[in-house]
Amino acid sequence: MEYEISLATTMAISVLFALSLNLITGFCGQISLGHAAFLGVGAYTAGMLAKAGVPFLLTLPLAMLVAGALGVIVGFASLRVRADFLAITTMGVGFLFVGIVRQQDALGGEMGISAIPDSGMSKLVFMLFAVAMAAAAALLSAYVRRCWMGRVFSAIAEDEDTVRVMGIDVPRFKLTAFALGTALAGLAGALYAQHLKFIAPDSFGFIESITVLSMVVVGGIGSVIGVTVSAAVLSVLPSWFQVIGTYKLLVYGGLLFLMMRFSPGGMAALVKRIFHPDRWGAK
Amino acid sequence: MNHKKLAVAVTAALAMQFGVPAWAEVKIGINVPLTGFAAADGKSALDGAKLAVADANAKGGINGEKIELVIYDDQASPKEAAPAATKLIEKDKVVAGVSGSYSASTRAAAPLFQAAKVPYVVAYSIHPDVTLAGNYVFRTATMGEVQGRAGAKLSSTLGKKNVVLITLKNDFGQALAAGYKEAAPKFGVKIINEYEYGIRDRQFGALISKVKSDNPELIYASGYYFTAGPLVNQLRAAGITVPVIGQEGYDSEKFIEIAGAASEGTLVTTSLDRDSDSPVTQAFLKEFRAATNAGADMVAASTFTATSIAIEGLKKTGGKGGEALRKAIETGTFSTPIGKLTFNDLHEVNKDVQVQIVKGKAFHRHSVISDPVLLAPPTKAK
Amino acid sequence: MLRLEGLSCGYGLFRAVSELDLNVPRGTITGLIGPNGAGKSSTLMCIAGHVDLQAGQVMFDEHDIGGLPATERVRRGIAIAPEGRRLFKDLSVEDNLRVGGMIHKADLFKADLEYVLSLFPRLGERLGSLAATLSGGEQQMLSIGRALMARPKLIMIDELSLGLMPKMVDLCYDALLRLKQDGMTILLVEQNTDRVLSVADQVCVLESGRTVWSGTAADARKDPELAAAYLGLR
Amino acid sequence: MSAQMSPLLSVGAVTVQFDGVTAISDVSFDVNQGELLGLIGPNGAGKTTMLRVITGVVRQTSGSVRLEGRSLEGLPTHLRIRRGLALSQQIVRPFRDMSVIDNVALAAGADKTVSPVKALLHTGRERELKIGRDLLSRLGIERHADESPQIQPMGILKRLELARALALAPKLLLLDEPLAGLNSKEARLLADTITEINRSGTTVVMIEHNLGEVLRICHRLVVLDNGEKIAEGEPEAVMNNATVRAAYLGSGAAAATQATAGDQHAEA
Amino acid sequence: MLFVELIAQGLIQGSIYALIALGLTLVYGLLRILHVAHAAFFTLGGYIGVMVANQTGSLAAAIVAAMIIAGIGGILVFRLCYQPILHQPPFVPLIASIGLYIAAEELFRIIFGPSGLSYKYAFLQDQVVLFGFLRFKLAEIAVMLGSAVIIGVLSLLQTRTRIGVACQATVSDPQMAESFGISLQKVGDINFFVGSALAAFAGVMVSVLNNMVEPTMGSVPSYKALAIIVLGGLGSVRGTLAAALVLGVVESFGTIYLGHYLDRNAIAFAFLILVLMWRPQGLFART
Repeated sequence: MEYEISLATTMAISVLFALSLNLITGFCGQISLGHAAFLGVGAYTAGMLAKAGVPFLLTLPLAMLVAGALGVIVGFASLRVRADFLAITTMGVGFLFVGIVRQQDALGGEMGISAIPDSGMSKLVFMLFAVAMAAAAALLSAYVRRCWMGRVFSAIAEDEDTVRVMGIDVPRFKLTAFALGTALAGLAGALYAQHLKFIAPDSFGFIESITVLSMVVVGGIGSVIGVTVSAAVLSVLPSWFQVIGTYKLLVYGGLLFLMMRFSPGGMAALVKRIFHPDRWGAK
Repeated sequence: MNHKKLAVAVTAALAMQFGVPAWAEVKIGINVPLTGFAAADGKSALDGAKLAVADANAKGGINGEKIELVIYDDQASPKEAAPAATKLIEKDKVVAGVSGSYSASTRAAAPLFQAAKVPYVVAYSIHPDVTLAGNYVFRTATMGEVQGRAGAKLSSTLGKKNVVLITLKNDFGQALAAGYKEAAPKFGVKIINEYEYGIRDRQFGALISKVKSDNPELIYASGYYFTAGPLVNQLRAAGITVPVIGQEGYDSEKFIEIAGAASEGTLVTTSLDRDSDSPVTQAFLKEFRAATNAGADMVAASTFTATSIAIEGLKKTGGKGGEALRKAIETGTFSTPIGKLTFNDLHEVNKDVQVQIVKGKAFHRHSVISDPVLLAPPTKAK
Repeated sequence: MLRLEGLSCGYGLFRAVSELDLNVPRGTITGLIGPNGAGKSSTLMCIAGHVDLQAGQVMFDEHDIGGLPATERVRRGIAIAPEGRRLFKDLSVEDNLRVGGMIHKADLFKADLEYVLSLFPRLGERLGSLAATLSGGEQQMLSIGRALMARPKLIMIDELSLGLMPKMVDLCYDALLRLKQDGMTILLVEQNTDRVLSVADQVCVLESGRTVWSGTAADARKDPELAAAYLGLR
Repeated sequence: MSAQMSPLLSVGAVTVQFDGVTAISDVSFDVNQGELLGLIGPNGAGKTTMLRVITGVVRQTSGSVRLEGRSLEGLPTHLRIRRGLALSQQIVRPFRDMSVIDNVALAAGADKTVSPVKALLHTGRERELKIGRDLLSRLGIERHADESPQIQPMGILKRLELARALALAPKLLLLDEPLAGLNSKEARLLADTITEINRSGTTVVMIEHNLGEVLRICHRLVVLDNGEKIAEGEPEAVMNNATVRAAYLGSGAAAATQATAGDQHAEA
Repeated sequence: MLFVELIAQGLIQGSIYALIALGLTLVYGLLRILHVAHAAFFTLGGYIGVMVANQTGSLAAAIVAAMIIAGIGGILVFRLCYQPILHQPPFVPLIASIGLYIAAEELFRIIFGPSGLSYKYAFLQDQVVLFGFLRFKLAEIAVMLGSAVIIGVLSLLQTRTRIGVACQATVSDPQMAESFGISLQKVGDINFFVGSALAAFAGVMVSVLNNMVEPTMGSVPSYKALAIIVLGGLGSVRGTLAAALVLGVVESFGTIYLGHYLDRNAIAFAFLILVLMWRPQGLFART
């Protein structure tokens, strides 16, 4: 069972992480290629605090706070640059995070931090806890969608200039999206640190950012269910793919490409197309 | 090769699915980076491990039972290594584990093996935390700090005082640099400057210009053959002729191939002595070439060694894992291609450091650093 | 020469023009007028092949060209000086003209260039300048000149006088008349109704994507209702 | 009542320059409470730029804009809107991912979108949907309420744009070519709707090319040409102004226009 | 003296960046796609270069072969992978491109093995001393001169030939270019051919410099080139050139004087972020 429990924990953390990006990119339309930095901020904050003797459950809100605060700072960048420029700026933020952590001896530098004290929960309880957090994030996402904030977000995603002439303070809403999304990423990071008990800068680099973005896009950008499913599947795909061993990244990359090439709306669109073919046939 | 790998993996997966009884074969698990940036070392490691298994099986296996190697790719990433290790322990029910991977992934896997009480023999990852995971974890490699200290001693042996450090910015490079810096004062070696570079860097022009202006007597540069090859080549092209000391990361024929003529004279502190009289070493070198059509490198030798140690231990316990195997490895003395090995109380190896020099496009023995005090690995006490 | 039969066009699900009939006889100037958003520009862009043809036919020289790509239409002899001019801003005036003549052999360039410069001598002084640096009037001249370089049988000009000083408008209209003398067929979209009526042989009034009136320019002037509703108020 | 005395919006000596080119030069005018003001002029005269200065999208090089006597200087667009402006854009820009009614309801929820916290804490929108439906029916497009804007013809979209602006319950409604793209019947109907909106208390500034309708419904006109104000006053007087006719109508058409304009105005 | 050397080294690195980023700019200017998979042609160039050179013993043949094959590969990628998804929101081609790149990198590893290949012959490894103190490998000079010549010839072709002018016109306004008989597909083909061939040339040169090709050699260029084209103002050829050289020099000095605080990538991206916060449209964008 341990193996399944471990996989389920990984899945839950990935779902949480992907949903956090979905808030920013899917809901509010602000693309980010550096989201793993916030996973890292959360993981390092929680890891360092745990090593300093702070109880696990207390590390979570603190990790969220730190990640969210940094998220707001990066959010300011989104006020200055847009679209492709924003994509590359956030990518830069990711590299900057890894670059800075690497040089901090206090953070373990290149060596990372290991032997992070245990939460005291059994593996099963920790898994259930992680699943509960992911479920909470999914519920929060679903709620945000339904409340006024979600309406403003999707309007900003479509046409922020028009939102402005509707008297809405676009910058504050964007910053809120960044704060919420990055705080959730921080929570995912805290769980990640506790799950693996070992963190190093390379785990929060460009590849991780790309992976989480592809989870969101493959799931269907903005779709809570789609992103949840795709994050769950993509996160354990490499483990399932052990069977095809050396070909697994080839298949992964290929699938990513084929998905975009033949179903640009991701899984959500694919499912819709299968179940409501007539709606698409018209086009 | 790949088909064979595929077949093994498929068999493993099928075995898992259909619950083939565990006693049919003795299973040893290995995590190696088969994809991603470390794939080249992963391949060497896997070749070494497979050779060890094939050797043992040819000699009748363990009590007549065949040894099966269960292979999982960990991409040298902790995130992939953790589920791989759990799967080895839980699904494949391996009696022993081998790490043919880097420190990051090994550090994530080691506590899991420890918790499951499955002995885990680590081949070439050098981070101190690995063996701190607990008493089921063993390491055959000389730790980074130890090798760094050996490097400092070698520098002074060569009569060089002013040294520039070029450090690979990862745990391997930093551990080496730390050891070197720790020991340097003892030998009157002065570090006049230190530079760092990333594992993806291949162009060192700017750094070399600065090194040149430092005018050192010796360069201690950490790295792997794929970074060290271009680095040494570019150092020589820039007209820097002072000796370069590298470490076991250099220890691959690929280094000589990449650096070309510039590699001549490069010194390397490592575990594998190609000119060793030891029949075990010579047999390994020969068999490896026969099996893979390529020369063995340090990674292959270390992983071969780690796998062999697990197998030797299993022979003693009659295929039983757990505590029996742990004790067998703990107390055993092993004749391996990298020398006679015993483990200390922290399960680190006590061994000499081999110094190899590139001469005539091949590694040859330069000297052996034998200094039990200087080269003492950390113990539980420390 | 050009005949639109029941032309409907637009973007995606949006329909900009519905069932438009229009006949542009050879050697004439036809004016297409109507308020903002009436579908005049969409009509031109549809003829040029850039707006989806949703129904109807575009007949040119008695061939249906409705399904041809834009690149092919210019080869058949239709060139456009579009709304907003859309010059290649980073290219010099000369290179803009070169692109205009891209479908013809390079050795025709010189002669064609001379013809355009004889129409718009002003461009000759600016041959080396970047198109972006031209004044509004010069840009319009270049836009027309670029279209002429394609040696078209039909030239379509959108909003000829938009944003131009009156003197420039005069220059451009003089050029139109000379083109007509030289046998060119011209389809002109214009807000400045007065101007159109002064040169056009016939006009077609569009409103909200439909033709509301068509006939000769002289008739248009005489029709009081038309003048009141669409023309005079422009 | 005192509001009747002072103008609702006051534009004072506004000049706008882009890269050294003057788009608007020293233009001043007032908009009185309850007025329906037409801002007219040929293409490129600076009308849309003027509107953008008022909404704060473009910053004036010099001059001032005051709403109810308070300067709007330095306020970002959204705060100006919250002060009581609303803009119906020339190129309709509905949110295509939302239904028609959702578009209007979003605007009607101004009190809930004033801050992210408020927006997060409110889900219900019965009130906004009702306001939306009322507005849609007032503008005669309630039967399209639940459809996607993507499939609507221009006439509906223009009304949607207007409904969205009205949903902000503005003191001053700015309309940028509301009638463009409509046929004469549609234009007439929408112009009537605008009059009605104005009668029910909303002050309106309207940029429009359809002079027939402008002359029919506007109380007063401001005419821009080449970035300068060339006339201001009662429609009839303005249209008889020689400068306006020369710059704006072209010599030949002026006579016809004059007559027509007179007719139209008398009719209204 | 060190100062001059660092600048020279920065320019060498910068000209490699320029060669790679140029193709990316051509693609971006035309299609508005962040073509991450572009770096695969850099790697492909390296592999073809090594293999052809080891077979024929001629570096010139290797360069020509690498450029032609990569160029054709570029056209295929354009037609098969991008053309069908051009009208999707920008992240769709971006993710597709990333998927493509991952798959390509793996394909190189599976086909050519994980440990990479080296040249059998020593090409351009001789040393050259300039002005008495500047010392270069011949290959380094070749990279700089090669890049300068290629980029120079390219810009001549672009401004002096009808095809070049047609390409420029298409980038400036694709629809109008079509209206004058220029086929978008052909211009796309040309841009992808030229861009991929340039990347392949860079790949061969880098493989000569390092005497090594490896499956992952494109991973740094894959994102560094993105940073460069953004720095240069997205789609501006001249901006890209300048940004590549500037970044090369910034990195050259950065690794020496900031190396203890930030790694090379972080230096590059810190510079990028600073520039973008100051000029959100990039260093050299037209206003």
